[in-house]
Amino acid sequence: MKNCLTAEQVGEMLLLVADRIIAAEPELTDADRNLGDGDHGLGMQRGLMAVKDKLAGAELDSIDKVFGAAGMAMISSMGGASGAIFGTVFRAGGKAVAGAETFGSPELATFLQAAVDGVMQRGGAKPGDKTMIDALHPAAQKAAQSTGDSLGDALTAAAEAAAAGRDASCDMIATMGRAKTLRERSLGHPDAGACSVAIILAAMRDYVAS
Amino acid sequence: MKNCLTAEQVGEMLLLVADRIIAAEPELTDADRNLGDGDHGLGMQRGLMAVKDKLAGAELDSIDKVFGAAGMAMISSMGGASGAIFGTVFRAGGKAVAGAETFGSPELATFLQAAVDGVMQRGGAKPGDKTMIDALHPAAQKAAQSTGDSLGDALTAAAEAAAAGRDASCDMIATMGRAKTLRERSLGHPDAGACSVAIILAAMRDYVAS
Amino acid sequence: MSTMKKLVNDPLKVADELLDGLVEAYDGQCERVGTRSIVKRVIPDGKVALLVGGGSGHEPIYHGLVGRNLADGAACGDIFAAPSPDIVLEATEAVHKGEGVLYLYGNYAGDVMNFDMGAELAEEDGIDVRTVLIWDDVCSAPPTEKHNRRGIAGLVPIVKLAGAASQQAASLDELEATARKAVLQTRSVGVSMAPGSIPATGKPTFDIEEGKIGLGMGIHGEPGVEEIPMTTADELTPKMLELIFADFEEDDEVEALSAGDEVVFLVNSLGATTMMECLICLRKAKQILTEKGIVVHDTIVGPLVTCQEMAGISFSVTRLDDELKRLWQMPCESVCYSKMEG
Amino acid sequence: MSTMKKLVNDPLKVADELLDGLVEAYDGQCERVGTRSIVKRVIPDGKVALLVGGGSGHEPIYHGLVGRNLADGAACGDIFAAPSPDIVLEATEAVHKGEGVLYLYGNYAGDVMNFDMGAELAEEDGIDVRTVLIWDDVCSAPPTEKHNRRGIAGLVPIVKLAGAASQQAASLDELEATARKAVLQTRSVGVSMAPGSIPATGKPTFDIEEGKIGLGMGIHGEPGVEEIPMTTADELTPKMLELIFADFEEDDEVEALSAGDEVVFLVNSLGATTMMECLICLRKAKQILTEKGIVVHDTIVGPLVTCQEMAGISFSVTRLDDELKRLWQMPCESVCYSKMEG
Ligand SMILES: Nc1ncnc2c1ncn2[C@@H]1O[C@H](COP(=O)(O)OP(=O)(O)O)[C@@H](O)[C@H]1O
Ligand SMILES: Nc1ncnc2c1ncn2[C@@H]1O[C@H](COP(=O)(O)OP(=O)(O)O)[C@@H](O)[C@H]1O
Ligand SMILES: [Mg+2]
Ligand SMILES: [Mg+2]
Ligand SMILES: [Mg+2]
Ligand SMILES: [Mg+2]
Repeated sequence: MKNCLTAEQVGEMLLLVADRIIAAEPELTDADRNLGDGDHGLGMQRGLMAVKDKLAGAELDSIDKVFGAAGMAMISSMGGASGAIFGTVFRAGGKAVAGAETFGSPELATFLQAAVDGVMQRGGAKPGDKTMIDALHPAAQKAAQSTGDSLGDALTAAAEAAAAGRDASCDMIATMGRAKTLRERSLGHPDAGACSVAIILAAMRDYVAS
Repeated sequence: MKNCLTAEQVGEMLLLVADRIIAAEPELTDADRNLGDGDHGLGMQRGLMAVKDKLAGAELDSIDKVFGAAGMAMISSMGGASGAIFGTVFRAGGKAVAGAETFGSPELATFLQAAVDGVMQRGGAKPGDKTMIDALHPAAQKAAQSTGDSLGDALTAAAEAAAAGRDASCDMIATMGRAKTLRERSLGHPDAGACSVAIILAAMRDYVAS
Repeated sequence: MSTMKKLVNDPLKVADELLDGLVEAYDGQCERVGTRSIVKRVIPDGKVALLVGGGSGHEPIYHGLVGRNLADGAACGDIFAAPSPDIVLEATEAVHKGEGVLYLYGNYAGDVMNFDMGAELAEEDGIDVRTVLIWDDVCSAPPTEKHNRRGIAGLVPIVKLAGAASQQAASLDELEATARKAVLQTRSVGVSMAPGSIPATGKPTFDIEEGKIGLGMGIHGEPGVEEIPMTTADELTPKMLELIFADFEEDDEVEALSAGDEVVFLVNSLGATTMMECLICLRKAKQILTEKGIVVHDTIVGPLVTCQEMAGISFSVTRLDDELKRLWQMPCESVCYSKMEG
Repeated sequence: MSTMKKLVNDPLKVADELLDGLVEAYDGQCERVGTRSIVKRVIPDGKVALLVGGGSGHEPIYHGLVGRNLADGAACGDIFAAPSPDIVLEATEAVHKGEGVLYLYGNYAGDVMNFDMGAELAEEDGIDVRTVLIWDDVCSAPPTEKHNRRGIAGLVPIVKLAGAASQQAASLDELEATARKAVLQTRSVGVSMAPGSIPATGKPTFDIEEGKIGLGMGIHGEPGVEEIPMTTADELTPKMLELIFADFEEDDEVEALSAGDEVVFLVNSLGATTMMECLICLRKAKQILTEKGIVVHDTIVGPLVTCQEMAGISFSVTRLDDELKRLWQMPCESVCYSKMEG
C-alpha cells in the first residue's frame, strides 16, 4: 500500500493503466459498436502502446512531466475523439500538479478536476451528455471529498464513482459525438469512453493498493 | 399419337417446349453456374417467353414460318451465346424444311441436321467441345437413321440420344465459351446448353406422343 | 461475405500503406508529408490554401480529393479516426503559401477537436487558419441544430467548389465565404442495407436486421434515425428526396428548392452497393426532380464516399448560384473525382 | 451479405432501368436509342464511329465508356448477356456518320456471335463495319492462343485510346489499326475472393471456398485458372504482376516489358473490394514496376469493371508508344472514366 507516489511510481502506475486498457480493447471496441463506429478500443490500444514506448524511453524526473508525456503520446498516436479527450485528461491533469514532489490524495483531486475542466473546454460536453465526462466528473467530485484520506482510499472512492458513472451513462440520452443521432435508442448502453475512464481509475487504484 | 404435324401443331409443340424450358430455369441456371456465369436458364426463359408471345400473336400458316418466328424471337429477346445459338437452331432448321406441308420424321432429320450445321457455322464449335452441339449432333444422327420410322419413334430416339449426349458432355473438357478456362475442372458437369437441348427434344417427343 | 478476406498486410498499418498507394496513384502530382499527410507537389506562392482531411477507411475521400483545382492537401487519420493535431500541423505548414489555410472537413467530434488543436499550433507559428465544417446530413439533426450535423457525401461537391474557388480567391476571407455558401446549399440523405467491416478486427461496424434499411445512417456506420423495411428503388428514392426537399424548406437560412433552381446531384454508393443500383435510383430521382422543375446541371454517380464494403446509398443536392455554377464548370482532376471543363 | 438486399424494382428489368439512369447521368450528352443502346447526341458527320458494348451488370462499363473523346455509343445486353443483333444494328445505325463503324468489345462467345450477326445486318444496309476484339486476360489462355482469351479490365485503357484515336482517325482502317495496337499492348490478370450475385435470382455467380482466392477469375465469375490460399497484398501482388511480365515475355508478337517502357497501370476493383485494398496493392505494384525500370505514365484505380458486389481485383498494363502516349494525354469524360489534358 503506497500513500504518496514518486514520479517513477506514477510512471509505473501508468504502465499498469496501459496494460489494462490494452487488454480491454475488445470490450471497449464493442461498447463503441453499440453507439459509435466500433473503434474506441483500437484507438485506446494504439494510444497506450505509444504511452508505454514513450515512458520506456524518456528520463522523466517530475510527476507533471510523466503525465504530460503520456498525454502527448496519446494525442499524437491516437487521433479521433478519444485521442484529444484522453490525451487532454493527462496533459491538463498533469499541468495542474506541476511542481508537486509527490502524488497523493490532494494531487489526485487537483489532477481529476483539471482533467474534467480540460475535457469540457476541449470538447464542449457537459455532465449528462453521455460521454466519458459522466465517469470522470463523479470521480473528480469523490476525490475532492477525499483529500484527507489516503491515496488508496481516495482512489478506491474515485474508481467506484467512475464505475457508477459508467453505469449511469446507460440511462443517458446521447447529445454529443457519434451517438447523438441515436437519441432515445442510445439508452441502455454505457458510453465507450466512460468505460475507459472506469478502467483507468481501477488500474490506478490497484497499483496503489499493490 | 400424331405422325405428321401441321404448322398449327408445330406451333403447339413449341408452346410445350417453351413451358418445359421455362419450368427448368433453376436447373439450367445452376448448370451454368458450375461452368459459366450462371444465367443460362434466365436467358432461355426470356427467349421462350418471347416465343410464346410471338406465336400467340402471329398468323403462321407454314411450318418454316413457325420455326423461323420462334428463332427470331429468341435471337432478339435473349442475346448472349444462347440467344444466337438456340435462335439459330430454329431459324436454320426451319429454313431447311421450307415448303414442307407437314412435319414428319424426314423433316425432323432435315431440321436437326440443318440446325447442327447452322450452329457450328455460327459459333465455330465442333462435337466434343462441350457445348449444346454435343446433345444436338447425336440427336441429328439418330433422326437421320429414323426417317423410315414414325415421328414419335424418331423423336423418342433423338431425345434419348440428346440426353445421352448431355450426360456424355460431363466427360468432356470445355474448349469453347466461358467454361474453356476450366480445362480439366470442367469435367464432371454437363454443359448447360446441352441440358436445354435434351429438354427441348423430350418436350417435342411428349407433344407428339400425346 | 468478403469482410474476412481483405487484401491487406498488417491490419494495423492499413492507413499508412493505403496512403503510400494513394501517392502512387497521383503519378507525381502529390507527395507524402510528415506522419500521414498528402500534399500537392506544386502550390503557387501566395495561393490561399485549402486543406481537407479526416479518418481513413472511406476511400477515395478525403485524401483522394487532393488534386488539380481541388484541395492542396489532406491530413489523414487512422481508420475511422480523425488525424492527430501533429498531422494537421504538418499538413498545414506544407500547404501554407503565405495567404493562410482554410480547413474544410466533416463535422465529427474527433475531427473538430484535433483540427482545432492543430490550428492552435499553426497559429502559434503565425499561420492564419479558418475552419468551415461540412454538415450536409439532414438526418443527423433538425434544421434548427444543423451545425451539429455530420458531414457525409455532400463533401464531394463542396470540396470541388472550394477547390475551384481557391484557385482564384484573393483572400482567405473570400475562400471561406464561398466554402460556407457551398456548405449552406448542400444537403444529403443516406441509407444503409449492410455494414462494412473494420480492417483491424474484421467486425461489422454495426448490426442491422436482415430485411431492414437504416435511414439516415452515417458513413461510419453510425446508426440512422430510423429503421424501415427493405423496399424497392422506386419506393425508397422519393422518401429520401422528400427529406432533402423538406430540409431546404424548413431551414430559414435557405430558400426552398423550387422550379428553375440549378443543382448538382450526387448519387453515392457506400461501397458494396452496385453502380447498377445507383443508376436505377438515379432514374427515379431524375423523374422527381424534373417534375419539380429543378434543373440538374451536373450528375455524379459512384462510390466516392464509402465505409469499407458497406451497402448503402446517399443522395446529395447542391444548389448553384452564378458564382458556384462558374466554379463548378472548371475542370478538376483527382483520384476521387475528375471532370473536363464545362 | 448485401446480395439479398439490392435496391432494384422488377429484377427482370434492371438492365433497362439502369440504362435509363445512365442516360440521366450523362446530363444530356447521350440519349437512349432503340431497344437498349446509348449513343452520343452529337456525333460529327464524317467521323469514324466507335461502338462498344456487352452484357449489363458490370457498371460503370461498358455503356459508361460512351463520352467525350471516348466511344460514340454502346449496345447493351441484359445482365451478363451479350446484346442481341437487333440492338447491335440499332446502335450501329445511330453512330454511323458515313465513314464506317469500329466494333470494340470483349472476346466472349455470346458477344462475338451477336455482334457478328449485327454486323451482317449492318453491312446489308451498306455500313462498313470492322471488329477488334479485346482479349487482355492472360489467365484465360496461353500466349499461343491469345485470341481465345477473355476481355477484362484492360478494356478501359483500350477504349480510352481508341476513343481518342477516333476523334482524329482519317479512316476506319486507321482507327482499326490503332485499336489493334492498344489491344496487343494490354495485358491483365485478375483474382477473386468472393462472388457477386445475379440480380434476378440473388444467387452467387459462383462458389469459392472460404479462405481461397480464384486466380485468373473472369469478370462474370467464370472460375479462374487456379485456386490459391488467401494471402496478403504484398504476397499476391508480385504473383499477379509476374503473370503479366511473363506473358509479354512469352508472346512473340510483343517485346518483353523492359526498363524505360512507359505504361498505363490500372488497378481495378471487381465491386466489393475496397479502394483501400486497391491502394495497398498499388503501393506494392509500383515498387515492383519501379525496380524493373518500367515508367508508369498514368495510374488508374477504382471499381471500373465490376461484377455486381464481387470481391476481387485485377491489374492491367498497357504499354504506350509515342502515338498511344499522345492519345492517352487527350482529356476524356464519361460516367466510367474522366481525365483532364496531360
Ligand atoms: N465532445 C466530447 N467530450 C467528451 N468526450 C467525448 C466527446 N466526444 C467523444 N467523446 C468520447 O469519445 C468516445 C469515442 O471515442 P472514439 O470511438 O475513440 O473516437 P471516435 O468517436 O472518433 O471514433 C465517446 O465514447 C466519448 O466518451
Ligand atoms: N460457340 C458455341 N457453339 C455452340 N454452343 C455454344 C457456344 N458458345 C456457347 N454455347 C452454348 O451456350 C451455353 C451458354 O449459354 P448462356 O449461359 O445463356 O450464354 P452466356 O455464355 O452468354 O452466358 C453453353 O452452355 C453452350 O452450350
Ligand atoms: Mg469510435
Ligand atoms: Mg451463361
Ligand atoms: Mg472513430
Ligand atoms: Mg451470360
